[in-house]
Amino acid sequence: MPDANLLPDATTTDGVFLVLAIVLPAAGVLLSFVLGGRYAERIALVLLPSGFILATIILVDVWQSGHRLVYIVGDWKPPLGIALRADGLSAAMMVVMAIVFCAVAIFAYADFGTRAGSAEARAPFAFWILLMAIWGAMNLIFLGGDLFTLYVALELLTFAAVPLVCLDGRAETLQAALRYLIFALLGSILYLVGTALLYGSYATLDIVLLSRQIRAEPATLVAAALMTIGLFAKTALFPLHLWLPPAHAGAPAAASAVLSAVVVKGSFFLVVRLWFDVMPGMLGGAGAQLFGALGAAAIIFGSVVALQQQRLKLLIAYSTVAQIGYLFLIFPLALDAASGQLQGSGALTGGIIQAISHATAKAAMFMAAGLIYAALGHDRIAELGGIARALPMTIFAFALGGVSLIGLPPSGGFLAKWILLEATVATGQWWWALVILAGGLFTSCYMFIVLSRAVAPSGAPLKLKTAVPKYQEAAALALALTSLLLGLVALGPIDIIEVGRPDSIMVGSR
Amino acid sequence: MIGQTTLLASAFVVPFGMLLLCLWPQILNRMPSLLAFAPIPALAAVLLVATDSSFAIGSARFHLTFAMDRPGAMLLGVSALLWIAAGAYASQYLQNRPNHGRFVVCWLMTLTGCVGVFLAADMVGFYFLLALLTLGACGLVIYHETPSAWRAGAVYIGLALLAEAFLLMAFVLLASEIPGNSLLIRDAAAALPTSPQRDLILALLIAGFGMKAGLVPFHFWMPLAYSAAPTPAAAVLSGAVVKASILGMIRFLPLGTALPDWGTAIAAAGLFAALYGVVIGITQRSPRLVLAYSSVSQMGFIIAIIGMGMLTGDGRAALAAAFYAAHHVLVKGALFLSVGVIAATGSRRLWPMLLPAAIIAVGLGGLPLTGGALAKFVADELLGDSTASTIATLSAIGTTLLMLQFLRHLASTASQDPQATANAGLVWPWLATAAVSLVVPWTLYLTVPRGTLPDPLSAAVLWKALWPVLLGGALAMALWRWWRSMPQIPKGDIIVALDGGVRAAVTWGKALQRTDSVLRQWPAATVSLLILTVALGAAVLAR
Amino acid sequence: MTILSIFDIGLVVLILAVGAASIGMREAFSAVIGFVVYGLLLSIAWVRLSAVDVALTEAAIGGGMTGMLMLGAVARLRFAKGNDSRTSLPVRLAAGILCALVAAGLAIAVLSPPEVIPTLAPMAMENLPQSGLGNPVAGVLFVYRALDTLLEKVVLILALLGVWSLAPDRMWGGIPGLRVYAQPNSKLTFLAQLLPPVGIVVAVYMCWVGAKEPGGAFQGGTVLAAMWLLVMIAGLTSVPSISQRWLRLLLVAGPMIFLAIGIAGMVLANAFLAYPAGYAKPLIVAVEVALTLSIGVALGLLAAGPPERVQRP
Amino acid sequence: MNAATLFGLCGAALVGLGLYGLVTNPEPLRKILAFNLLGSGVFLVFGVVAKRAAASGLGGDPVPQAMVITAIVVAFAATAMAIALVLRLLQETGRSTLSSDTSAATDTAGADS
Repeated sequence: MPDANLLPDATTTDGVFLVLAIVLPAAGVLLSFVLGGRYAERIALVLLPSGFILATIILVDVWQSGHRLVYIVGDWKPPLGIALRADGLSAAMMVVMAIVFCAVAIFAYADFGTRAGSAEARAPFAFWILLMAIWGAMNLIFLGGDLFTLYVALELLTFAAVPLVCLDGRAETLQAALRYLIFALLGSILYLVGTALLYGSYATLDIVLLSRQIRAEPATLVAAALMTIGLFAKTALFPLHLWLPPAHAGAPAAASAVLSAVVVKGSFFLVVRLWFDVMPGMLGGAGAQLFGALGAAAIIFGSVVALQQQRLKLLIAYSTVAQIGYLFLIFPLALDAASGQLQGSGALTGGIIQAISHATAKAAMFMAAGLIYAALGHDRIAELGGIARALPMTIFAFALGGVSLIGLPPSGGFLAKWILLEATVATGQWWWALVILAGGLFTSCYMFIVLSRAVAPSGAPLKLKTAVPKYQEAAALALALTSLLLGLVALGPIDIIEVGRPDSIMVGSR
Repeated sequence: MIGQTTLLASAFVVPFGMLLLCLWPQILNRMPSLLAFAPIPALAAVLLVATDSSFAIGSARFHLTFAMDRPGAMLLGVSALLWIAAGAYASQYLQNRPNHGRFVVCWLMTLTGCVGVFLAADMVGFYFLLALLTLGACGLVIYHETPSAWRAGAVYIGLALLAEAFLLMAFVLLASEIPGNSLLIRDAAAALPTSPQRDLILALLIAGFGMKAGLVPFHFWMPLAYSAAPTPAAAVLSGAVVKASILGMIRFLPLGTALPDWGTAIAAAGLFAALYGVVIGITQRSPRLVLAYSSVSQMGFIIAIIGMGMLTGDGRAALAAAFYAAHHVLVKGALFLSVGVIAATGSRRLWPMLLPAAIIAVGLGGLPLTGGALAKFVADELLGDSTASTIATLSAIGTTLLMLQFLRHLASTASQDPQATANAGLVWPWLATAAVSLVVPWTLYLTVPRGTLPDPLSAAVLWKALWPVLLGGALAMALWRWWRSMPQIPKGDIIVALDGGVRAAVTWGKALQRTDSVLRQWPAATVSLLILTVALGAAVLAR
Repeated sequence: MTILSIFDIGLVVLILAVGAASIGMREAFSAVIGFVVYGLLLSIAWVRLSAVDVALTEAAIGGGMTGMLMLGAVARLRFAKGNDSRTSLPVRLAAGILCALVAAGLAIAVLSPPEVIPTLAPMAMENLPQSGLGNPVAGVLFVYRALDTLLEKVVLILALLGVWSLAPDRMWGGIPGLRVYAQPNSKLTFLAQLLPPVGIVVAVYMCWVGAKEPGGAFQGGTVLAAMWLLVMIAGLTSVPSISQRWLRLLLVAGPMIFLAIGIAGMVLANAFLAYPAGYAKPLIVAVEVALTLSIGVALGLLAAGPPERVQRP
Repeated sequence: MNAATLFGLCGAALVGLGLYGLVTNPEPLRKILAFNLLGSGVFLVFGVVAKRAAASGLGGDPVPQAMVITAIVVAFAATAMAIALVLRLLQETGRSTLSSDTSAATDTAGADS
């Protein structure tokens, strides 16, 4: 076992930022928990923007150096210790998620702000802490270099996400939260058994070390299968999506935004880490096609069911089910038939862009839906008439989010779709192209339904229940614009996603 | 050179900037009166910028390129004229009507997209601007918010996005064929004839552009959309916007290479559409619908020209098609505007108003000395003396018939009040368009390379153009006699079949939803989790 | 076949039987009792696997605390109405087959170890003296993989927040809904007076000894939690309201101190969560003590549930 | 068959049992119990891995043992949260069930079985 003793990496300069990305949220959670009351919100409103700055620094560092940033925690190198690593993939995801967090925080200030002098209240206290916890968990998922650390991160994410679902305490959200919790726990335990088997075979769970030693033997493959299905359950990939629609549709708007935009991407990211980084040569054709088939089924089912929803938030939730499907199309598309390896360029880049553009667009759409709900007191699609006149900015944000989901240029959705379609052409798998294009058409159908209702005049004069603060609308609009303009990264730093990949070949992606 | 680039850019940057300015409500309120000025930079660019000049924005590896080529310049120029006139018409039209804001925003979106498409030289830019155009045009179609407008809008955007899906796939395939990183349309068209995927790409391109150009059987959106849209919008949609797809065909299809199979197919489809539009159009009773079906027919004819070009590998087809299309831009625009003008005119003032409409309408059928005759003459060169030429003559007879039918219905829509006169703000833009439609084809004719074409003013040519018109007129007399026994065909004809399809789709949708709700039950979901685990395990173990 | 291996086989059969029973039983109450027994049997299995640390944790948390939580829940759920019908036979059959397949796959994986079994044990032992610790498990938890341990404490806090957040709004800041049986001079009271001092001594010992031998913060914390719960149930001390500042401080003290020492390591040693040479042991012990307290309080409050009563003025 | 292998098989069987309970048992509390059973089976697999890798005079590899301790605490926290949810649901609705979406959060079109 000479390989295991080969120490792969050492702390790089600026590696300390990786620690900060995890320590800041953790400290924020703990401090807010003690101080309580208004402090929770203040701490979150200070830390989340600094998280964005931090993520940007990491991104710039990775971009300029062209290498991974590494930090060896406790100065104990893997396999005994734990390493944190930031490659292009994680840096890009971190920055976009940080943008989503900042926007959500601004948006949530209206619903979860505590007025001076009032006593600590349940929902705000819980919300701000959980928001910071999700932020920390996501950072850990992006940076963690050890599969068990990633398990802890997954649990952190689950425990932060579940209470968000039932923050308003209604019976149906409680039930949704319970379903979510039990299903997510099932997912984590399957992941955990996989890590046990991997440790048994290699005595390390470090991603880089594992990738050097990995062998196609039964224990490893069984472990990979169990972990993957566990992560699928947490990502709500069709047909394991039972928990997603009620949970995402029932949660408060700010929470829905985080759950739909951010949380499901965590487990997806781990699927990518597992198959692209740990065992790029293990998936094989049949496995990759299975991933793709599930993704395709998700796109078709999610979109068609979304089309038939009568409530806006449920429609958006089903749209998330569909959009998650796109993410899994990258596996068959990234598989190089000749070498049997998953390639870390092309399709993967498209998938990550899809993930981040969906994150921004979907968060914007859930925020918009929340504002509509607040203004009308309901979100029945058939009765949205007149809302476009009452809340033009909100509907505009919703529409822009839709443009990105449909995949019209210059949105990130378009760029992702283009890259994925290119990959279908390059690998000759036209059937995925059909699914990708059909998905876009379905999306435009339900966007048309919603928008046509929204711009239609109202029967009776519309009376808004509450005045919607401008900054909430602005937060939604800012995210929607981010998503819309994300396609412009094609003009510049799109290569960053491939930085730090072992097989990165900087050609081919446009 | 910098000045030229700036001018070229300003053609679509100015309308786009005006679109952005609409974010400020004060400016938005004043915008209707400024609509006519938005296309002026485009016109200036056509007149002043040298052909084949281009510029790019973006990084070295990925950029959007814009360029002016001959067909593009021709279509852009006449389109800009129509946009200016229709914009002036719209500013009057919008007075005392609700929802200025939405109209203006959609108008500017469509304009930006329309101008941009004519200038876009790479596939991504082309696709983007086409999408922008579609969204804006859809907004214009549903402006009146009546149920039929909503239906028209839904059909329009549905079909347009379907078409764009085909196009996107074609573009991606083309991009993979082009050696290197280029995304230029020029390179794509050059790579197409030798591509191993040639037939697939051609099928996708023709399906996509055909849908957007209203090629039968995808024509049904045209009657719906043009009858629902506000008058100035119908004018630009039927005149300028629909030509984007013609330009797409001209640019993407390899017209310089003889592809007899494809050429025959396209030409046949186009000529069939040319006749089909006439036949169905005759049965319609509203002037807008007749015009819409005439558009179906005319677009079919233009596509047929392109097809004939492909058949023989005659590169001149591009210019001929663009020339014919340019003529149609102005005539169809002017005719749609006339519908609005006549509706506001009483019987006392009717004839002076009807006469210009009559001239350009019959000109569409090829009345000698009009632009229509000239356009037909240029096209005839390509069609030769084959069956296609016969069909073209038939179509000319039919078009004359159809246009007379249009005039008859048009006259019947005149205002009930005999004293009513249309507002000058409506009349002048219309008259200007009509006049331009007569003059510009002759101007443009001078740009078509001379020498190969015989003189359009010789007696033989004049007679060849005249007799179909006369025959059409005679047929119209006969038709009016038996008018009552004509069948009534609902607008959009085959869309009735589409309704059946929608019902089937709904049934399928419900079935999927039921499946979904079964799968979301706890035992079903967990059992599928186990199945997936076993399946994935088997898949990776078996490799 | 040695006696021990016969013992092992018997143990495994027993574990599986009790496990199956607690899954298959119709009565929820008996199922939970079965589960508690199962937890105790399992800790014996852990001893047989030479993992005394885990055995202690499993007995204290897996069997004890979890069993207690479930018993409390069963008692309340007796009043639930309209419970679901049983899953239909075909589904059960399909599930049975599929579960068997998954278990078989797992068994294959477990039964096919690599030829040379890799291990980190030598490396862990080799570096242990640097930390001054004697117990390699504690070494992993507090030295090599301290990040996991730290974050897991945050998970615990989050779980508690999650439980608390289930309270109705008006109950926020109130008292957890632990059932209190305040009957003076009952056996419970006697037990509650007798056990805690012993328990606290045990807890302190476990925490202290954890540095050298099996035992540590988790186990100590669990014993503390159990004692605290006992005292509260017996009504000897009042259940604190969740808005108490001292309570929150106690809850986060452990992870906070851990985090602070970790950050100090960036300056004083050469990395986050590294200990300065020579000070490793005292620092780790300090962390352990703080964690024991925090874990004890957190586990106790997790078991006590969300606030259900408003604090009396 | 050595002790490690035996307990490994036991762990695998427990995973199967736990999964079965999680799938078929309709009551949430019993699902939680099944989850704990499943979890303990997984922990046993860790234990077996540790035991198999015994070296340097230790009874087992300390790294997986430490991981199990972490995981047990996490599983307990999860159980506590799940039970609190079940009880809260009972408090709100008088029922404790996962199977029917009585909520407005789901469409009424798809009837439940």
